[in-house]
Amino acid sequence: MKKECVTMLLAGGVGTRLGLLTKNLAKPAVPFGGRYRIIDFALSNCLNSHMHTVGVLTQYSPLELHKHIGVGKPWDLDRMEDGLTILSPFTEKDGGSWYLGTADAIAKNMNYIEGYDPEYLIVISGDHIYHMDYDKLLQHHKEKEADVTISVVEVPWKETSRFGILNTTENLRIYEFEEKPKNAKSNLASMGIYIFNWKVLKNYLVEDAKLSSSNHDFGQDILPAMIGDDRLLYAYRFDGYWKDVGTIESYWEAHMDLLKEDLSLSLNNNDWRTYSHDSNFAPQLIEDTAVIQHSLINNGCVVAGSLDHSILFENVEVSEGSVVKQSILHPGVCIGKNVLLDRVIVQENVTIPDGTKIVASREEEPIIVSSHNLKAVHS
Amino acid sequence: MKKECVTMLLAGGVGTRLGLLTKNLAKPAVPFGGRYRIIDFALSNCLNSHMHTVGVLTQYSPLELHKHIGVGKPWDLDRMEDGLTILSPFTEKDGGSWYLGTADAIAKNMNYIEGYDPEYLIVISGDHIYHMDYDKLLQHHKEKEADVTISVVEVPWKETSRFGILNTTENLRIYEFEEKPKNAKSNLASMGIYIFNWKVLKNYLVEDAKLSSSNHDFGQDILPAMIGDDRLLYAYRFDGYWKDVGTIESYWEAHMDLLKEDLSLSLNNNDWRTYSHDSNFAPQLIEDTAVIQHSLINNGCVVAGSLDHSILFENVEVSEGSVVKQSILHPGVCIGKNVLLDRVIVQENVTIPDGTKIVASREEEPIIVSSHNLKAVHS
Amino acid sequence: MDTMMGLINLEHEHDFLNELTYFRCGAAVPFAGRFRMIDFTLSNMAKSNINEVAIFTRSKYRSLMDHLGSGADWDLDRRHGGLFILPPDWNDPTDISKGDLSHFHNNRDYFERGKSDYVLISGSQFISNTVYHKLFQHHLETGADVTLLTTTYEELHPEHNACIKVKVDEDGSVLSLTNDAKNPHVFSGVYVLRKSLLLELVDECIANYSNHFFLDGIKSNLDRLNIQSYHYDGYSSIVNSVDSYYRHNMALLDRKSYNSLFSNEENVLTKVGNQAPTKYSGLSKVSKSLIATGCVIDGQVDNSVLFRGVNVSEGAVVKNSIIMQRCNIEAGAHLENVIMDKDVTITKGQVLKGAKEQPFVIAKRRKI
Amino acid sequence: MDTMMGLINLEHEHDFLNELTYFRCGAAVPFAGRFRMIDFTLSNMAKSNINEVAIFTRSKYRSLMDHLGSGADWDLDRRHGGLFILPPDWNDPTDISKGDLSHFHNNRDYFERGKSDYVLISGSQFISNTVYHKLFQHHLETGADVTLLTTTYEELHPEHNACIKVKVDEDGSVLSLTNDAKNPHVFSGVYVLRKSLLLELVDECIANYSNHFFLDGIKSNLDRLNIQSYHYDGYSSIVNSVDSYYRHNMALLDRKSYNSLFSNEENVLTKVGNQAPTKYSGLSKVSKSLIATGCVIDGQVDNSVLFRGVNVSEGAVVKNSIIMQRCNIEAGAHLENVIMDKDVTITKGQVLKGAKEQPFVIAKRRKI
Repeated sequence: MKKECVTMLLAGGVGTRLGLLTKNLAKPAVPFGGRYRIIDFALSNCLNSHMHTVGVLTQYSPLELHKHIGVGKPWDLDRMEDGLTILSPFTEKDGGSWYLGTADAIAKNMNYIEGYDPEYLIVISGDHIYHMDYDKLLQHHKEKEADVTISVVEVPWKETSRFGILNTTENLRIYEFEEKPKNAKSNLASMGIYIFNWKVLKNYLVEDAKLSSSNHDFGQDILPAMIGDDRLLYAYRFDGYWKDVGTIESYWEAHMDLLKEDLSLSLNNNDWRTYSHDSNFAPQLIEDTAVIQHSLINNGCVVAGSLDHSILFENVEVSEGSVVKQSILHPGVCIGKNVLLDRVIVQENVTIPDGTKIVASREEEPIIVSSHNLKAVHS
Repeated sequence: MKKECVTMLLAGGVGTRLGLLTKNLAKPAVPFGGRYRIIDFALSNCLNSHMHTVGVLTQYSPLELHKHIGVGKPWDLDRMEDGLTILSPFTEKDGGSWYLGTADAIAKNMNYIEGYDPEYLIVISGDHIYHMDYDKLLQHHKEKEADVTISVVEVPWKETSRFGILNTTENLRIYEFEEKPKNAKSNLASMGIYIFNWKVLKNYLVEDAKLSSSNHDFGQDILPAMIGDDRLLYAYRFDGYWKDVGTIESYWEAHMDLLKEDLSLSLNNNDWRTYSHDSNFAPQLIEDTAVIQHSLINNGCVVAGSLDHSILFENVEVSEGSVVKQSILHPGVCIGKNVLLDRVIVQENVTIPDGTKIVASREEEPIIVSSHNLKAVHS
Repeated sequence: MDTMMGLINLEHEHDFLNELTYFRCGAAVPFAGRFRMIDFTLSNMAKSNINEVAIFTRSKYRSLMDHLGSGADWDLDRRHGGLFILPPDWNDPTDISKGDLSHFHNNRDYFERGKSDYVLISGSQFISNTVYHKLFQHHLETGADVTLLTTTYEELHPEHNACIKVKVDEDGSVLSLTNDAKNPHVFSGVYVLRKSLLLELVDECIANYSNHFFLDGIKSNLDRLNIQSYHYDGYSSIVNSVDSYYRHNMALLDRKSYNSLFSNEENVLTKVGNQAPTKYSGLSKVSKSLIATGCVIDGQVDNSVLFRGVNVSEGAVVKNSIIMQRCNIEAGAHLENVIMDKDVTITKGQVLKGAKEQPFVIAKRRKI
Repeated sequence: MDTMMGLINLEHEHDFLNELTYFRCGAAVPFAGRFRMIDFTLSNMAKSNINEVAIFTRSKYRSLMDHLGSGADWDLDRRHGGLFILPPDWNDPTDISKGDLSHFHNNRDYFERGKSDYVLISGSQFISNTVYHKLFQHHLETGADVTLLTTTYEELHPEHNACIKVKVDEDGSVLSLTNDAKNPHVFSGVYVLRKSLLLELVDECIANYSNHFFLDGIKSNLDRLNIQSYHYDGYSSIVNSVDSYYRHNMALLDRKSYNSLFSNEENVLTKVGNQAPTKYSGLSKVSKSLIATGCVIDGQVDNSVLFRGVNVSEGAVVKNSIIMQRCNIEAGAHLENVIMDKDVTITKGQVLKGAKEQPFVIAKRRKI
């Protein structure tokens, strides 16, 4: 069945810079914002942008991710004819191999894509927090009659060395791609969101697969090759809600930002809803003794202690006498009595015993607490 | 969420003895019976037996299979909390590896199973055509208080050397497992359907994973080890509808058998429906010139020629003047004018040009026609 | 992206198929071997990127609900949007609306919650297999207030009498909507308009005690609305009587018509039945027939339509007939020019014969 | 494997919640911060391996249909089985059945097509979070004709007056079913029986012009049927009046009750709302309250239940109240002992105060 546009969501990332958060978890499955996982934003974008043919490429520790996605119900991607398909590595008569780079992952699933005979291929990543209408990007791509359109965001000049930077002419035609440049000529960073004319991309993927020297990566191999051939690559300037949560520090900061935001413009935006799996916990119970300021609390929580500048995911308990400040408590966390937490991220289902004190100073990176390092981090 | 019983469906088989039929297709995805694929029988058994937590293990050429299964809608396995999960190989922090044997495939997905904390694990294969109530098997397992129950079927003595044979005492306790014995002591063949007490199996899987000499296979390694330890293994005698379609000859014969059967007892059994994906083709159109005897025809077919002892899958066309005998035409096959086919299996979407003649004599194996070998097989 | 929401308005489709509509509305009547009338409209909508479809129905909608279920077979079992069958369960004591306006009035929230700015409205009597992309494109490009899907029938039949005929100028602007018996340019009942305009016209109609949205809200405002016609060239038929029902089923036995309606790239979506392929025995003699799955044919079938699970026993003859689901034709029975509803058993040797001009209609679950 | 099909019979549950049931049936009234009354029964069924659930409803079922949708949130959006809301769309001229018997009569096909041999019947007024496995096991083991789920309330309240009280012998066999005001052993309205017996009793009732299946078909046959009681020990409440509605919402603010109803291994399933977590600002002052997601709290909330998306502005005070979805409490407003239906706006500085014994009920979509 023909589809104009197929979307490939890269969700195999290891997310090394998130440390303990991604020890047994693909980065797209990391919890965010009190009730979501990172991938929810990309999937909700698909639903809201009417992109219904979505291949999700997974490879690294996908169990939790697969469980969360399920058959795609929250995003209305449980469809008969297209919808969501999880694309993991597989074998053929002549053996099999793992996905080597982003381009390789797409190349290995060429049959899936060809089954829909699309004009356009959208490649997105499940790694960022953003609200984006991919359909607008597609319309822009069509208007420019481009071979490739890359979504970009302006980043502060001092941070350009952390990003893939696109150098463009005034009308946003891309003439150079620099991966993490020391002296950037532009502050337009690639968001890792591409639209390709599928027929054009296909040829490059086939050629790239033959090169043993290639990393089979879009940023490092495919895009430079296309630029080298004078293909029409355009940047699409995005200025909506976008958060990078690639490091522990930025992950924590993004949460603190949420407390300042008007949520009706971000997570609770009625025109651009963010959908997620829901475990049907009861409403939160706030007890007599609770003192809550500047916090976000999800269903199933029971709070008897004090919260300040904290985010509680579902089914968290904070017992009497405890004080939780500037902290993020993942689903199922249980905080005993007279605990003090400050600048701490507690991982799923960890129980913090009575009287525990964990404090990260303002200069330190926030502390991630798992059931294994609990004793080590107790101050 | 706890489940009493988790079902693991092995669907990664290469199915080498089916030759061209499995060239680019996992065996469970091979078409059968005019509208089904082989795996439909196992999946329908799950639905009919109230087994709702099903992991489908795929590895070899899974694209067509995944597309067919989709999110599991035809089998009501598109559920929120459990339902169908496709389990392909994946990587972890220390790299990844492919499924090596049947037991290894289960062992690598231990986390998935443990997520449901089951008492029992049912392992079934997507390779056979049968109607079986796994719940009855489970009840039997519980009554016997067995560690393992293996479903067996009586096979003709002369064929015992093709099967895994179970030697049992009179009360069906298994004391020996022989893989394809030359001189069998029993004609009870394993159907590759096992129920394990999960806790017991788990230990064997962990131990087996450490053995570099092991093939990590249930029949070759796990079961013999359990028998060696005097575990309670029982055979469960199955005498319902069961077809083995492991070779081209048996695949063809099974289809010819269908023409003799009362379908209301097999494929059309109202008490045990077989569900499949449906592409919504229009009803078949039988034209003026058609002559149809002893045949099975699915939706979307247009028949103007003659059929005898043939099976037409969906969307097949047989043009005027053509004669199709003892043949199986897979979905989308188009037979031109004045074609003669006898004992032929034509693969999906192959077009047979006007005037083609392909005949396999009674002594030969039926001929499989693909778009590549079309010229070679023309007599 | 501009999108449409769908509305299938059954309010003005009365019990037009005699015995076949005693217990079900016309939209739920089986058609063409494996479908129901409504499948054509609904599947056109589903394939046109329409994610929200409402059905206005007054009565006899139970078998429609059974057939449609959660909408899964049309990929309309959505958590956001999806299929809404809206029976008349209204409790507003201040409600003065009449006819189909009371549906519009009492289901206003359906339109208000919907995410689309445009509404595509249709009945169930226009049988076609298409997508409405071009109609919608035309509507957007011409900037029309309302765009009607129209078609031209070379030969006019009695069923077209009940249709509204359209006169257009060279640009496709509608000049008049009449009942002119000789005009072959027929309005299909399918039209698209902006949601905000729809709601505005609904309010006007209610204020004027009108009872027919299209006639009173659109046709009567022909002078002040910009109404365009989009001409559909594909195969279609209008089914609004037993005569037209019989004729248009039979028409599909012709390969050309069959191909025109079905051999599109897109299939018509319907409820999946999970029947085995149809089985022909050594005694079967079948020609020029449309046959669904799950049948077992030992007898003779000629120029007929057989729905799912029909048995034709040895020596039985079925000719020029429409036989619905699970009918059982026992040995030696002879049927000619018959329309037989579901679950009928014709006993051994029974002979039933209607006329081509007036087929013999047999209500469901009989044993004769 | 023996399995049950489910039936939620709303026929005899009248508009028992005053303003809250003007436009919706009691089963659809919001309860406990994020649920509707029916969620408790329906989710108990869904978790008890019941794959087919029918709902008998006479009127005001539109918001119930909206809430339940395709049943996906209860994992009941099945192709085989699933959820069936059965409104009264009946066209059988020979039908003489009355009361809930007309539902049974006209929906006979639901029972006949169902794959289960047993039927579990319930209303929506018994609030509990459990699975019915043990009840069913008990039914099978005792070989009873009918097994009633019963429970004992230490303190009897007015809501128990409307309940049937049960007297049993030491084996749990039911000796009498009466309205004895002093008997604390209460029938929950949940019972199970064999499908074939159900259909038999239905036929008898209809033949006798009865209009209440339980009273006429079961209670009246106490002498010839083997009726067992299965005693449920878990937390439960009966909600059949504004008074009991208010009291049992408030009861959940007590940690012990909250844990008893919710902190089971299994959560109560309901429609998913996709709201962000609730946001507390630097000005919020909240204690002893049950609060759903999507709220923004800048004011004071004390001893209250807040449903999804409620705004409490700076300086506003909400005390001993139940505030439903999307209500907006503007700055400085003061509410005490109030039950406020959906989408109400309380303007700046407004003061509303009911009594604990008689809370002030405000109908939906008002602006005060």
